[in-house]
Amino acid sequence: MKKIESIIRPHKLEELQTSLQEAGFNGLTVSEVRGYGRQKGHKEIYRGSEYNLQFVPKVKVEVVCASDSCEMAIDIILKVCKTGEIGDGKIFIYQIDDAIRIRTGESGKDAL
Amino acid sequence: MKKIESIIRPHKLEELQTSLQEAGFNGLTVSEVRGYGRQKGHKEIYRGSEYNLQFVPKVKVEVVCASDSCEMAIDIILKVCKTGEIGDGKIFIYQIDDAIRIRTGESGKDAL
Amino acid sequence: MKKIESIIRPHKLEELQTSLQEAGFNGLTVSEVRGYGRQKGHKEIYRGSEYNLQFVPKVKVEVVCASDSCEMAIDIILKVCKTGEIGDGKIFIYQIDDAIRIRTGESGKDAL
Amino acid sequence: MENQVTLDITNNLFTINNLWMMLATALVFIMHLGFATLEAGLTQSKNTINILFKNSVIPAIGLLTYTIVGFNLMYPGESFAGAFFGFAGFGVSATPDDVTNAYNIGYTYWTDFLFQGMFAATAATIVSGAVAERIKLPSFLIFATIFVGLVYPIVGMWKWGGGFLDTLGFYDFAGSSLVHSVGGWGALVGVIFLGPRLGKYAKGKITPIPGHNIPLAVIGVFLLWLGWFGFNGGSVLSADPALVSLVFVTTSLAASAGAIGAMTASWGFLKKPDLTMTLNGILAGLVGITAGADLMSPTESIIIGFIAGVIVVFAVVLFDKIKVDDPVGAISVHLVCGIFGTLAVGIWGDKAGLGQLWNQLIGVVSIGLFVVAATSAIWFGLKKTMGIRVSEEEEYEGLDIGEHAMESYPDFEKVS
Amino acid sequence: MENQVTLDITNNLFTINNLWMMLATALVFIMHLGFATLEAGLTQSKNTINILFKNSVIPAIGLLTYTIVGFNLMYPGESFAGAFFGFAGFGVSATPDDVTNAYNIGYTYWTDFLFQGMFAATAATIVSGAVAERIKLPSFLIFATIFVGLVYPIVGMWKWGGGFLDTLGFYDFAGSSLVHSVGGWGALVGVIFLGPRLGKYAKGKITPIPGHNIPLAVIGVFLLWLGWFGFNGGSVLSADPALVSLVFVTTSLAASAGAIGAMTASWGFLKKPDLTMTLNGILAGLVGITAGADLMSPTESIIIGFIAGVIVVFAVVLFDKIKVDDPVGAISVHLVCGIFGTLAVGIWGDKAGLGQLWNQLIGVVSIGLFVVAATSAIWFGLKKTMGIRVSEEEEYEGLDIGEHAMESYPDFEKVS
Amino acid sequence: MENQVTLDITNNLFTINNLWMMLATALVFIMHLGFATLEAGLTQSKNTINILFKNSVIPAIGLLTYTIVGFNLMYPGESFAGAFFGFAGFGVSATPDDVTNAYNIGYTYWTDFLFQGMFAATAATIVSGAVAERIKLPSFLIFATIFVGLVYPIVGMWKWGGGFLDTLGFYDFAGSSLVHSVGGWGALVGVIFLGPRLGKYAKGKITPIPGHNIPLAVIGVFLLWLGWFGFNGGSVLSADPALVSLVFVTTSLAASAGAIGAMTASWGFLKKPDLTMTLNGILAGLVGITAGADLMSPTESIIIGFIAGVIVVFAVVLFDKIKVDDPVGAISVHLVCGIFGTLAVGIWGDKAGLGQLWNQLIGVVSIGLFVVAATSAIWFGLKKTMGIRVSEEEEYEGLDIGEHAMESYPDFEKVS
Ligand SMILES: Nc1ncnc2c1ncn2[C@@H]1O[C@H](COP(=O)(O)OP(=O)(O)O)[C@@H](O)[C@H]1O
Ligand SMILES: Nc1ncnc2c1ncn2[C@@H]1O[C@H](COP(=O)(O)OP(=O)(O)O)[C@@H](O)[C@H]1O
Ligand SMILES: Nc1ncnc2c1ncn2[C@@H]1O[C@H](COP(=O)(O)OP(=O)(O)O)[C@@H](O)[C@H]1O
Repeated sequence: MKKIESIIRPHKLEELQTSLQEAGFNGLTVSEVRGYGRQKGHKEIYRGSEYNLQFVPKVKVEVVCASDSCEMAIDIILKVCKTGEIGDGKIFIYQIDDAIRIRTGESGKDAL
Repeated sequence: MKKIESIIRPHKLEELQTSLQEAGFNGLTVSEVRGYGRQKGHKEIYRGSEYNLQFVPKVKVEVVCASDSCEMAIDIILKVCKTGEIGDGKIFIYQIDDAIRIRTGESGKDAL
Repeated sequence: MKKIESIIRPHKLEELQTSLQEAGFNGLTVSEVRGYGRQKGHKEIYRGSEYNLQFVPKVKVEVVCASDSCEMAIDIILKVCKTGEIGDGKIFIYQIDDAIRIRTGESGKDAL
Repeated sequence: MENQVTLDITNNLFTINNLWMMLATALVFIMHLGFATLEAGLTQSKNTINILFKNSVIPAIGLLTYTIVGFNLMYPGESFAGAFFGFAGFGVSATPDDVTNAYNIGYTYWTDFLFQGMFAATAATIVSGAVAERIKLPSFLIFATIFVGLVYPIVGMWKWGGGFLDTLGFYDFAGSSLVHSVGGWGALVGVIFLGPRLGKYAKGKITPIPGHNIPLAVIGVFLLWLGWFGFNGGSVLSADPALVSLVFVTTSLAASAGAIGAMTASWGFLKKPDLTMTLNGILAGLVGITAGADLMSPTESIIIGFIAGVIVVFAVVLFDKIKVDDPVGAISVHLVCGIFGTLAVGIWGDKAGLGQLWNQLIGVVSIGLFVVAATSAIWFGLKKTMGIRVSEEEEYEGLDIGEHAMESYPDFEKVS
Repeated sequence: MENQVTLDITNNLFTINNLWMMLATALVFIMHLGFATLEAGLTQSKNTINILFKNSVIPAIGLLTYTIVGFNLMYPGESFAGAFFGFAGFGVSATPDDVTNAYNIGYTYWTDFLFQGMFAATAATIVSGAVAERIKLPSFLIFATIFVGLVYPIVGMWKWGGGFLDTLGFYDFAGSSLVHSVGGWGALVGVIFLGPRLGKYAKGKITPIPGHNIPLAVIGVFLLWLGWFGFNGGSVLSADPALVSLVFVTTSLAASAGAIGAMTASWGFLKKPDLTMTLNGILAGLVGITAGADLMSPTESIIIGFIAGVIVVFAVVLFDKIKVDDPVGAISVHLVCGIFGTLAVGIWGDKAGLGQLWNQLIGVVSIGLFVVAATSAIWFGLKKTMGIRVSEEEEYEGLDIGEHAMESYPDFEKVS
Repeated sequence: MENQVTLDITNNLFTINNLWMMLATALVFIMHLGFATLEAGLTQSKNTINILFKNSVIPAIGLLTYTIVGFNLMYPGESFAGAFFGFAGFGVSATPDDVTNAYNIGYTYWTDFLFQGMFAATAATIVSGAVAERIKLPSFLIFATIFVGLVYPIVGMWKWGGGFLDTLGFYDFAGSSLVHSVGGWGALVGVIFLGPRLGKYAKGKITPIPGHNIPLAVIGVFLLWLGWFGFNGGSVLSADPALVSLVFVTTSLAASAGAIGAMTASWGFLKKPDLTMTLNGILAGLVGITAGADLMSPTESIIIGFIAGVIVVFAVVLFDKIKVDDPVGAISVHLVCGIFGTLAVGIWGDKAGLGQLWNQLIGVVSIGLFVVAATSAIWFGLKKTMGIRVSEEEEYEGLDIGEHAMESYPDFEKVS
């Protein structure tokens, strides 16, 4: 079982969720984050003083899936979230020991 | 050492924290997330147009603990957060390489 | 490849980001969290009733880096974020399977 | 010629007075925004749409029911002097004389109607805050309609409409009892019928449920203070310089002393200077002075305001102790300080005296009995028929989703 | 002596009237804050600085252009009676007589100028909301300057400046057409030139883009209602007790009925009581009554308000259907209900009649034609030269960063 | 009979005038909400409770100290004409004559007191913003009490109380110096005693600390502009149509030009149209016109407003350069533009001339010296005894937790 954590542009979220859902990924968890990377953020100006707002608003999408469907999820993410401009984001892949559905106590693949 | 990450219903947070604390889990980290799963979110209506608000507010609770107390934490989470209704959430379990306490530089179990 | 996840005091974020950047860590992701630990939060008072606000505002900083530069990142975090007072936070280290840059599809070290 | 001069002079005075009364109407109107933001600020963000919805339609409901029956229930005319009940027929309309000083030297018929109509709606708004975060929207709207359409004007008639309390010598200048206690009793009964919010008194301890946006609450309290210039100042019913300016002073000093009283009490007894208590203290001072705003000296208004400010702090704590869950402190502010203010007329100021105190007490008790009975009947009826409380699940999720399928701060999922 | 008495009496009346007109000016001023918060509340947080910036400089632009040309375009004097266009020269200045009742029994020259100037700026504000979240700041500022400096006063002159519509018998008491429709047409044309926001009508369906802060929107609507007391009440142009108090009543009842109308329509047809629709309903009622606020009975004003409240709900839905993307509903409120209100003068109230209805129709059409033509020319010119729409990237990121390099709620990165 | 007529006419005028003065009082009152929201908006969310608390009790403190000593220090009566100091005894009370036009044709004793009392509190509010986010609450409250209770009225007496500056020929219509500079000097001295916020000037560069809620700041500025109609318009001390309407015009045009001036300066020199600067520009225009609002033509008021708007932008930048950390720009707006506005009376308008300019300069300098000396003494005393600055840890965590044990937007942990 793996967790695919992607940091994406916020306005891609809706499309990504729909695409994943259509492909049969029936669960995901989303959070608001700020990222710093090659995309350097903006020079913001406040009352005459410039400052670098290093952090760009991003959305983190976490999908836990069986190891074998992992590839497919990644493909979808790459397809939907790629604009080709700096700042498209990253995908990080982790190994997961186990998943449990709180409602039923099921674990492993059945919990997803 | 393991990290137990649970996605739960927001109103269960307080009780969960108290229960974990009583059981000797002295640290945890919480964040606001939105989830999508079997629980499908609401039809929201804005100015005459319906839309599916796919995402339901959830709370993510992360507890890092020694591998042997892991089971206990999971039991507590299951007990406290289970209502039996769709949307109770998930528990994901990860392996962790190491934990360090910034204040002292201690690492491993001592850092928790 | 590893992910270094640190829970730090919010006001240390800017300095940490600058220090990491100077040391060549060109990417990180930040999120707002609330923590519970030895630092017990505050007795807050609302309309005459005291309550323990168990959770203290913290910032979570995630840096994914090659396993060999991991040590360096940890040293920087320890140096910058340590005040010696309870509540300085933790560093958790995870193994990561892979990282992919969405923009290019590059993976592994090249994606960072 | 001389007659013409006298007429013109009188007309000028009429125009001035009426201008002030219209402005007072506008000031009372803005109190509705004050209530809306205060109540929204002191409750949770998941119930914000709901509370704002209620406060946005209450003025509409209030003015429309007042048009249809309220005004003529409250001011049925002289033939009902000394009575318990009167009614002058449905709807409002004015004869040509009604818009001249033949109607009244202070205002036209239309001004009269609108000023009183704006007052009426405030009584329902008071209830709205106390029952927030758990009441079903349709039930509340029905309650509010009956409350401002019938209960409020019937009680109002007893004093301002020339009814039996007026004959008796009961005094309530601008409504410590007739408006604030009436609203407060309705709120208390509502809260008892509804029960506390989930989790508030769970496991034998009080778990505070903090308001989600304190700046909104501050906006609300300042707007209420502003509106009170019209509420009390307009109750002079003319622009009389001596009286209106005195009322402005007593009102402001009582509000100021209320702030200091609540600050002192919360800092002293509850350990920290609690902003929400201080805000309640301002309102407490305002409610406290309302019954006698034209009777008090500056010093007396400071005393009344200060005591009201202290009272409100202990009242809030006390109601929590006895598990009466009032998210915004409406009962403490409007009921408790409304009663205090009414009695204060017998203790301080130009009318002070045991006889007056006795009259005030009769007023307090008779109003209390009637409003408790009437609102119990309404709440009971609603509970038995459509139900008054949302489901447990809806309460956890928030009434914004449950009742309105909307969110007040929905930016998260639309981060795009 | 007798002359002195008459003079003094007249002067007193003049002072009262002028006082009211100045206060009405202040009330119309606060409408700008109402528009600012309403529009900010109903749009996304990433565009908040931008929309607030526009609304903060519009009153400034409005008053300054009105000083330079607007006032003298709109009120060119009697020599242009019945005309389509007139101009009395640049700048404003008053002779000694202009500040006495020799100018007008209702107000001084200065009051006249400022009251009308405050009105002028509201027309541009209406546009601001409709074109929000995608328009380039400099282009909007240029549009607004030309719009309030030239378009608005030219149209205004047709009726209030004694121009041809006035001669014709067209009636528009406080500006259902002259202010609201003018702004509404400008908004409609702007939206058509700009196109919808990205993603709003993507993939053949309507994707709502909810406003980010509904409490702000509520504050806005209540302040607008408050301001409308000055907008309509001040349009009496004196403190006449009979007329101003009637106008207060019709205005408030129409607003109330608008709220109920929109609540009913949204609850009935759209399944849930939509707060933003109810807020639009209040405004719809206000816009609807504005043309005939001095002509209607309470019942008629309730009818007009209720219909306007229902209309606005369906108008919002309809404009969405035809992909006219108006984030705040400005076109539905100000254009559609402005037209309805103008026609209502021919249907209900003291002037009702086919002849009047025909005159109203002529007014609606001629104003519509002119404003559409004029604003099309401006938008076209701007589009061809500096461009009117921000880049796709900027739209996704938000105009706050793109146009202002600022954020409205920047606390995240400064959590320290 | 004739006497009666004259009397009645005079009484009518008195009633009108007094009505306006009471309304002006209400308008000045609402400025306190303006200050509260402006200051809360321009500071960080972790200090919001604290700043709102200060702004909520300042009006209370101001009115109460003004009751006890302030009013009689500021208006000690004719026996102190030309003096530096006078006192007419503790408390306020009115003889029967004091509430008739025997007191003054413009207002009653009570109106006089309340209008002046509302003014007084604004001076302390100005300080509140500049010292925000790091000052200890009890120390600030003590400072504010002494400042409004003693410092402000003593200086006010010099001119408005008939003291030596009045005799000299110094002119300050509504308080560019007497209110705004006094507050501004107090703020400057406070900031110097306190030092900058942690991190603001760390490592040799300026790190902006953005305000957390810009919509709140916009609400604040519009309410201040609204209130200024009462602040300046009320300073006519009657409803005189010619003068009050002129003052309304000059005030509004200066505010408008201030907005454009600051917009231009920030866009031109700082590269982006900065909303917070534009808001400061509106206030700068208002402060700038205040000393001579009754003396200027529209053109002159536009010039003064525009210059003030430009000045404020550079003043903000300059103060940052010299490490005077003023989170809301209070010193730039109130002190710098207050001085500019005072001097402007000698440069433009009916009183322009070298002699007048010299008098204005004497006023500016003497007021500056006294307020700097007095507030230095207070701040020094507080620093030595109870301390004025919160601990470093508290500053990082926020004063809301440290001073009040509350949060302004606490919804996170109560997500339930
Ligand atoms: N080493 C890293 N660790 C964690 N997050 C990272 C790392 N590098 C980049 N990110 C995240 O990915 C986002 C996009 O990265 P960026 O370098 O700006 O663009 P790109 O991926 O197109 O090169 C960043 O804003 C940040 O949130
Ligand atoms: N595959 C997944 N990956 C990540 N998070 C998930 C996944 N499936 C579900 N979740 C999270 O768990 C929450 C609850 O899941 P849901 O399917 O609605 O209910 P249940 O767990 O009772 O079947 C979701 O809202 C989402 O946050
Ligand atoms: N076991 C844990 N699992 C997850 N997060 C933890 C754990 N223990 C502590 N934390 C996080 O680290 C923060 C600091 O820990 P705390 O015990 O207060 O101080 P210190 O690390 O100095 O001993 C907490 O607020 C919490 O966010």
